[in-house]
Amino acid sequence: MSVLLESSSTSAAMRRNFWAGVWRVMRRKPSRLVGAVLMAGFVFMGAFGPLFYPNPLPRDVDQLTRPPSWEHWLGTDDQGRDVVALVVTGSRYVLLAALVTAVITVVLGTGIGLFSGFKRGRWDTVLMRITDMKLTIPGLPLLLVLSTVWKFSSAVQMGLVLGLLSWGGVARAVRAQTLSLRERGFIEAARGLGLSTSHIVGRELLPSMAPYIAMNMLIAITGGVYSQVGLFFLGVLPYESNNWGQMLNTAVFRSGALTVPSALGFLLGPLLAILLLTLAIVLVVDAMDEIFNPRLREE
Amino acid sequence: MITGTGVVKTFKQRGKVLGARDVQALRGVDFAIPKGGAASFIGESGCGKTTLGRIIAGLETYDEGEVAIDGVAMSGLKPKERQPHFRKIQMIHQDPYSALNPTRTIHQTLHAPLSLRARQTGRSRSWIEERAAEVLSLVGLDPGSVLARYPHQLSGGMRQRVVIARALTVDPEMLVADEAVSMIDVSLRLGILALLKDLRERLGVSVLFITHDVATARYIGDDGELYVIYRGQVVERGSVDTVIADPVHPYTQSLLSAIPVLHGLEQPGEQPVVPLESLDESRSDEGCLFARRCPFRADRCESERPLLQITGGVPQEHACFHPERRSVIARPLSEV
Amino acid sequence: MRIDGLTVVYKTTAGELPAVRDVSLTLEPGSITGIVGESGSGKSTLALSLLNAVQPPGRISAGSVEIDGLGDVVGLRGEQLRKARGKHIGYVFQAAQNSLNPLKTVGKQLLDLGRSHGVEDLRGLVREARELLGRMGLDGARVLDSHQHELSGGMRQRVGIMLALVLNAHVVVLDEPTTALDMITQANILKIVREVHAERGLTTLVITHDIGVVAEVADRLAVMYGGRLVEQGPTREVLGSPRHPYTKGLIRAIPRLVGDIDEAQALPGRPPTLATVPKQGCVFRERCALRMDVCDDVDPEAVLQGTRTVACHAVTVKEHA
Amino acid sequence: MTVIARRLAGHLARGVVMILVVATISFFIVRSIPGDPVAANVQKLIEQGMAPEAAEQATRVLYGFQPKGTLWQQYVDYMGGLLTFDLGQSVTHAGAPVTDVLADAAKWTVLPVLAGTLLSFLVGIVMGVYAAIRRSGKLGDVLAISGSLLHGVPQYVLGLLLSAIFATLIPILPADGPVDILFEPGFNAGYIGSLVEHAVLPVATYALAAYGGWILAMKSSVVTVLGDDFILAAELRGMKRSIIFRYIARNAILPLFTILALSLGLLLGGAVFIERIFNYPGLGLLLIESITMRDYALMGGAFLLITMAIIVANIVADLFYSVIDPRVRSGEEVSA
Amino acid sequence: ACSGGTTNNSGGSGGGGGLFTTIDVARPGLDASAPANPWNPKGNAFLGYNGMKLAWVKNHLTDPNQFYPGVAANWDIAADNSSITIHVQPNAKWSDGKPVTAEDVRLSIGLAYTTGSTAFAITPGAAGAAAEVQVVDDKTVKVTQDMTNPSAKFARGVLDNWVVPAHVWGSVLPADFWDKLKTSRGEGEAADKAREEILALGQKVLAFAPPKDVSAGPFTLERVNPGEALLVKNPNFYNAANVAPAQVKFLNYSGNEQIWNYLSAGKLDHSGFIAAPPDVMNRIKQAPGSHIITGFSPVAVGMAFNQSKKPYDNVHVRRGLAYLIDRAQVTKVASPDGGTPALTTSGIHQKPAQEWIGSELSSLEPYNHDVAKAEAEFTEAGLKKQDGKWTLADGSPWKVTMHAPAGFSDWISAQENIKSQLIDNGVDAEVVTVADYPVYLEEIAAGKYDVGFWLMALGPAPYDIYQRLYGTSNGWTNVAGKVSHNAPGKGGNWMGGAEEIDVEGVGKVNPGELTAELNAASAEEAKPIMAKLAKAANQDLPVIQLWDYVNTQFTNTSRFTGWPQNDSDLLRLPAGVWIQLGMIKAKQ
Ligand SMILES: Nc1ncnc2c1ncn2[C@@H]1O[C@H](COP(=O)(O)OP(=O)(O)OP(=O)(O)O)[C@@H](O)[C@H]1O
Ligand SMILES: Nc1ncnc2c1ncn2[C@@H]1O[C@H](COP(=O)(O)OP(=O)(O)OP(=O)(O)O)[C@@H](O)[C@H]1O
Ligand SMILES: [Mg+2]
Ligand SMILES: [Mg+2]
Repeated sequence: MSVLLESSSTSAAMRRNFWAGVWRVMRRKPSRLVGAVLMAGFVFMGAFGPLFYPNPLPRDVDQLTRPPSWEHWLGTDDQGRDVVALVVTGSRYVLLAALVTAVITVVLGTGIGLFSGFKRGRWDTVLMRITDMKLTIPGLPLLLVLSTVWKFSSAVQMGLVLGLLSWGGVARAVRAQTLSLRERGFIEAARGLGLSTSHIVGRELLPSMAPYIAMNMLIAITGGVYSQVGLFFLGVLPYESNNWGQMLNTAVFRSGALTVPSALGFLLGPLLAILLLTLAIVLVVDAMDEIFNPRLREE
Repeated sequence: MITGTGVVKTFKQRGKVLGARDVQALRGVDFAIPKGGAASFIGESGCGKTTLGRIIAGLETYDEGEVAIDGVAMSGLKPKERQPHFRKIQMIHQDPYSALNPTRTIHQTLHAPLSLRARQTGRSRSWIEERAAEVLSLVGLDPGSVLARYPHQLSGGMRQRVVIARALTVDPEMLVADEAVSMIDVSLRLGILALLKDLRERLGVSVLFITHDVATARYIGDDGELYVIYRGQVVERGSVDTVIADPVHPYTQSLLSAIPVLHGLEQPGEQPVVPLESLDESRSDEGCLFARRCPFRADRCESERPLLQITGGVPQEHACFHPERRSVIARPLSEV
Repeated sequence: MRIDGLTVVYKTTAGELPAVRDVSLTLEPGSITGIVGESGSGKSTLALSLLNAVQPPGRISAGSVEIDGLGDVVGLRGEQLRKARGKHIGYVFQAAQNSLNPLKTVGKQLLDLGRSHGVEDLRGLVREARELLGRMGLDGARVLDSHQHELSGGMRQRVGIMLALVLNAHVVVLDEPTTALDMITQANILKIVREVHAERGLTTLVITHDIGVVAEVADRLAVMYGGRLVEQGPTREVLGSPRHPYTKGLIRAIPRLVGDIDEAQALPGRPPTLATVPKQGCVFRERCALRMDVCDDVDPEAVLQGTRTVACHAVTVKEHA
Repeated sequence: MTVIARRLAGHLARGVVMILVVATISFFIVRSIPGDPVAANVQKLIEQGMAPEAAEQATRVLYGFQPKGTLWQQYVDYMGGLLTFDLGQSVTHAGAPVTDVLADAAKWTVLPVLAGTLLSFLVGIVMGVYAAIRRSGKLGDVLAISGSLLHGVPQYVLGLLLSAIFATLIPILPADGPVDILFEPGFNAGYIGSLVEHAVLPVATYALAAYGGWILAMKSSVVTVLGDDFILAAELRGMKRSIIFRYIARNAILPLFTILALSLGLLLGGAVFIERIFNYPGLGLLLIESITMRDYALMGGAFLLITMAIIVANIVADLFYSVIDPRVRSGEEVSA
Repeated sequence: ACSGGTTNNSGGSGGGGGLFTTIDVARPGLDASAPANPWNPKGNAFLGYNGMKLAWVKNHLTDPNQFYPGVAANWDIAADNSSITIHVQPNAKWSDGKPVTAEDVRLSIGLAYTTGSTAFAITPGAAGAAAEVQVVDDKTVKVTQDMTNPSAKFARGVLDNWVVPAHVWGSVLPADFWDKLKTSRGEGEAADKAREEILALGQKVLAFAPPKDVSAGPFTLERVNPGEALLVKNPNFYNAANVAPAQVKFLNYSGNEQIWNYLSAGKLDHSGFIAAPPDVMNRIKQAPGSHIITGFSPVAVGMAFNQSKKPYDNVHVRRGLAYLIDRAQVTKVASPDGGTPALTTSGIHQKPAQEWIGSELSSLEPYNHDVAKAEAEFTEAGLKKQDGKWTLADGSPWKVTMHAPAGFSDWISAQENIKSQLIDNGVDAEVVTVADYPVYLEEIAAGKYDVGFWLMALGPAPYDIYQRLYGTSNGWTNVAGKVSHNAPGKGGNWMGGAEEIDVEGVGKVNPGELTAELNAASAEEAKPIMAKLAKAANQDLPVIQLWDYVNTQFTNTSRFTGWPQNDSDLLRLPAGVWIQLGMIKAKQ
């Protein structure tokens, strides 16, 4: 009985320990804290940013495409709107689409990788051939060609398509991980003990891959941001009145940001946003490995 | 409880269409381990010990022959149907590091098979916890201090005990210990061996011991059988003490001769057999598999393969045309 | 070779912890000394410090390693140190399986070695290597032409030994020379070690966790525990009548081929890790049957008793009584 | 050698299947693009002041070489053409064969990509070694984080930043195409100089974008090799630093060569952004143009060519690996 | 084709010499492999340089039949437009020295038939088509119009055609071509077959590659690289003495930014119109020698409605929107240098509007920005304002969804601005783009959009101007001079306006029929019709005219002078014509 009591209290303690460990990991390098704060900032921006501004954004037709000033820290766009406001309100579409991309990428990739690595045999061969093929077809050109057929009419749809195109790498990596974990004694032991497949996959395999999957998720988010912003920048997607990529496109191809300096602020806004997002994710990924590894977490 | 006849296993090099070289891991092995009995497999690295152990534990399929558990032939069954039979046979892996999931506490590790069992037999939750503590105590661990820990917080010996405890959660009838102590510190090794012996005596589980350290084979008990395996074939088989004391197959003899002598405590055997180098590249499958390395080979050995049988007036089975007892093992100084 | 008061520490999150503490040992010229110890007892660290090659975060914090004709290795730096390695001290690696560059043939690596040590007569070096390999039962020419992956474990180990000896080093350190080899190969390698040692008049140090290996080849035996040398002396004597309780326990824990198996007993407790080694007092006291109060505070000194040195309060007390 | 030949055969077979699949995909995608170029052109001509009837006729003439027959028939024709490297004719390029148009554009892509990749490869590798050696220090951290950042940031961000800084803010480098228009093409100093000057920014972008990846890959590769026993063994044998460095370098770079070949293939596809930003008339720009102009044949051709480049890169990478790694050469499976 | 060997600014003969650098704004991406074939859309025949037409259309504000001489030195147009007699330049020669003859003209007309041309159409019943081509003498050709469906623009249709040398191109047309053409004019199967054959010939013509460029223009094509096309002076050109540049380089480019850079670096002697943001424009102006000429561009853009969709069927809604949208602001944001805000909606570009309808112009409703009036109109239309938002009469939400093709950045920018303006005033709005212009045109014609932008006022021919508002897109088709009306949603009628409009002060009119009348009307006859149509368009508002385009040309006076003045009709012709007319002089 005492064992019973102890084990239920240990799970709470374990949870506490986990967060204490996370804090230890974060503290070890201050840069990781910066990453976490930036990350939280982006989440906040995507979720609540647009609420801070009126719709439509105020515009000043006497201030079209102006360089940075006190009033407008990053200048104004070709409609006379504040670039900072545009970056903040535009983040929702970008981040939402990236999130959808990441979720689909990771769910599909993990699912296929797990299935393939766990089942092995014929299914594995077929799935991996398909994955290889997918990986061989260059993503961006395919997206470009697809963008002519598909109507990317919302952030969710955008994310869906990007997600459907990017699970290959995750699938292959997860499969490799599954295969190597399969060889580890504990999976074999679980099978020998007669534990169900769902237990093995859900409780033994997945948690072991959690850091890996989480890391892939973050990387998929950046991937999602990059591709959609890139496509908007190239101008092959339908116009969005408020989107980082659209800003880049307008800044460069309409406002001449690469010809005259007056539109540089307009160009820099989304670029800075992307740089900061990348930095945030790089720093958080750096911490991720240690957070999920019970050994490193405790040290 | 488990018997095998003519078990053959060939590994096909997958993915290579042309020039694939098949590995003959097992070439027709017979074995029989009775309920509560014991056996150990010894042999050089790569001779097929692990493969055979895995087949016995139901973790590997075989190509030819038959394995039967309690008289039920396995080859006729579907994988699903085989499982309950094989659950009676639990494997203890060589490497206790990888045999435990690093992300799960010992409690979680034991809980999973126990709750499955509780569900099957309709037992309560508290039974699970009690049983977890019980199996840990059985393997000589203090449940209170171990349950909440992660594997990396335990020493190698403790980990191996946890692995054994986990196997015990399903009330196995047989344990297959594949080099279960080779990665454990010398001073702790004996503890694990004694535990296995103890479990066999107290719980009546059969033990299959796979090792290349012949001396540890003695720990399964003097009623146990020793199988000497060479290149996928059993070359000598008999009771542990007989085979160690009076080996007749030159291969067994060279294995035993190779065991270092503890000078100061022991003195070398009188007729050590040092085999020729293992020039294994030119693997010829003609005749006796050991012939090329055998110091006693004759013409017949090159062309004909000896079968495992009892001949030459020795008590153990052997696969050699010239069985001859030789005193190869070191003897304690005190005996001399 | 004289090792005196050698201490090696590793820097960890818990500060600098000693993996080898105050070890003194003399290797007689022409003898084979064996060091046994369990995993983590500091054997490899000791072996590396003989070449002043402890890898960061470790460092030699005290002591000296005097080698005849070379001086204190601990004081050597840079080129001097490099030249000493290989030429004066040969080192056969733990897991020598992997001590070869997978991309180069053995012969090329041999030439690299020769060039590193300014050997003029590279042809002669190759001839010498071929002879050595032949001596160890290998086809020298074929082996020199092979890549690592084309050789079996036993062959690689022999190549390792050849590379340690080919420059005529007179001190050879073998760290776990037979681990991961099967018994028959192990027996062969040990035989070769013994023969080459005798032929070349080497001073050899064999490090292993397997008492059997030491018993088979060594003249002298040293037992390590928790970074300390707890007992040393002639092999037969130490094995025949161990004095230190750890040595005793260790020998009793060896499963034997003959005799009553129940005589064999495991040591209670478990070996310490770097973090759990007691900071002061006897390192073995937690598992010791002869533990006394003094063991908690005072580190037992290694006391010379005839041909042997033992570091144990209980033994010293008994001796003096 | 037979191992290599066998691998090559396997790769080629897979490559051909791949190309067929991609060709099929691109065929069907391209055919399902909305927008009837014929109808659109009529409107355009009318807007330009042509009488509607005349516009209709002119358009029909212009698009006379539009695909004919059922979709299936078109597919068969397309695939048949593929066999003879006939990818059809480009509408926007006045009926010039797609292959010619592609070949023309390819040089503007291949050369900068090659230069940028090699540059970043060399610099990245040196810095990677440095980052590996200093991995526990501040400098190593900075190198690693900046490497990750550069690796993470998409090409266009770098391209735009470079262009904004060096072509707009401090206009010291041109970013307006592949060469200064006023120079007479040919082998003269002015023209060549202008070519080089215009290549600086795009090449720098390629290099910068890839550099992060190299530094990371090299760092982890070096760290792995540094941990390999043979390096320590070489040190203990007293090998010269320069020789040890060569050992490390060669073993660490080996796996990177594979990535190098692959990335060359991938970069051809990724050139889209950089070519758009720097107005380089290469394959990427061609692809975008063909898409905006609805030039079916050209679009499919460009897509196919880019994919083909990747397939070829894959094959080259693998063969290269087999040639320089003795383990692969002798047929051993190496997990890279 | 690589060794030119010529260097910059090397001296030449004629009017001073030197290298003239320019770009072809209509054609990004030069194609080195394309032939010097004017019919080929990528062909390296540069209008006015090595590509010659019979004459150069002046694009006079009101008269479509005014030209500058080209291969034709002069021409006589019959009073009733029934025929035109062309007199070839008496001393015109091809660059290979052979004289330019009437036979060349006739062959070129034959080629025009195969590729499609306004006057030389084989479609039965086409307006303003030629009936007969007659070689009068060596230097004279007479072309007569098919008077069943005559057009006032007949002469324009004839003269606006390429002329190529018969001795190079002769083989392209089969010997029986003219017979075939005759057959094709008839009816029945034989005619259909003949037309098919002629069309097939067209493809041959398009693909034809003369082995060497033989030009009657001031220049001949020397070579084309991927980066540029080099043309050298044709000494045989009839006005060669007055042609200043010795060489002309057409530079390749792939994006507007490139041209901006060229211009701000002063690298181009001339560039046609390209859109540029104000700051870029300023920068270009600052380049040494840089000069900008502006003039009339016969196009305007309007916001067009699909009147089959609610609430745009209600004229008050359209008027309300017209009052609501501040056109000056839209133009300032979207096209500050390339357009002027439309003063009102007349359907005519404001420059020629004065000429066409004179004083009537001032009587049109200007639809000045006036929120109160807009609200009054909305209210009259039955729209409701709830919580500051306008809804449809039945209370359902109203959102103005504007469409534009991707890449038309000025349109998108304008729509974005309109969107903001509308939302500011309680009208919900959004901007949607379509992949590209072809899809846009296809979908707008299929009636898929509520609101879109529409090019209009395509001058100078009056019929062309109004057929944009009251032509096919609004239901009226003009086949063989017969006007018929399609119901909304049928036959390309996506505007879906009423067939008859009760115009204040005029009465009921059928604007489509009025428009068709313009086809054959003389300028004087056209004026009253135009006035009626302007009133109709102003009152009924099928489109809200937003801005009139301005033709902006970039020149550089550092090397050449003699450029046209602002508002010159030459601005609507390529600079090659300016050069061949002898205007451009090398700077001394
Ligand atoms: N999954 C596999 N695929 C291919 N070959 C295999 C596989 N497993 C084992 N083998 C081969 O079968 C033979 C027997 O292997 P097995 O592992 O049973 O030997 P072992 O006696 O257990 O050796 P060790 O003492 O080294 O553990 C070896 O040659 C091995 O290489
Ligand atoms: N790089 C390191 N950093 C920190 N501690 C280390 C490091 N290398 C070794 N140690 C510690 O030093 C102690 C001695 O290690 P060493 O490798 O010498 O042991 P060993 O006796 O050779 O063991 P084994 O038999 O496992 O090879 C161990 O406790 C080990 O954990
Ligand atoms: Mg095994
Ligand atoms: Mg060691």
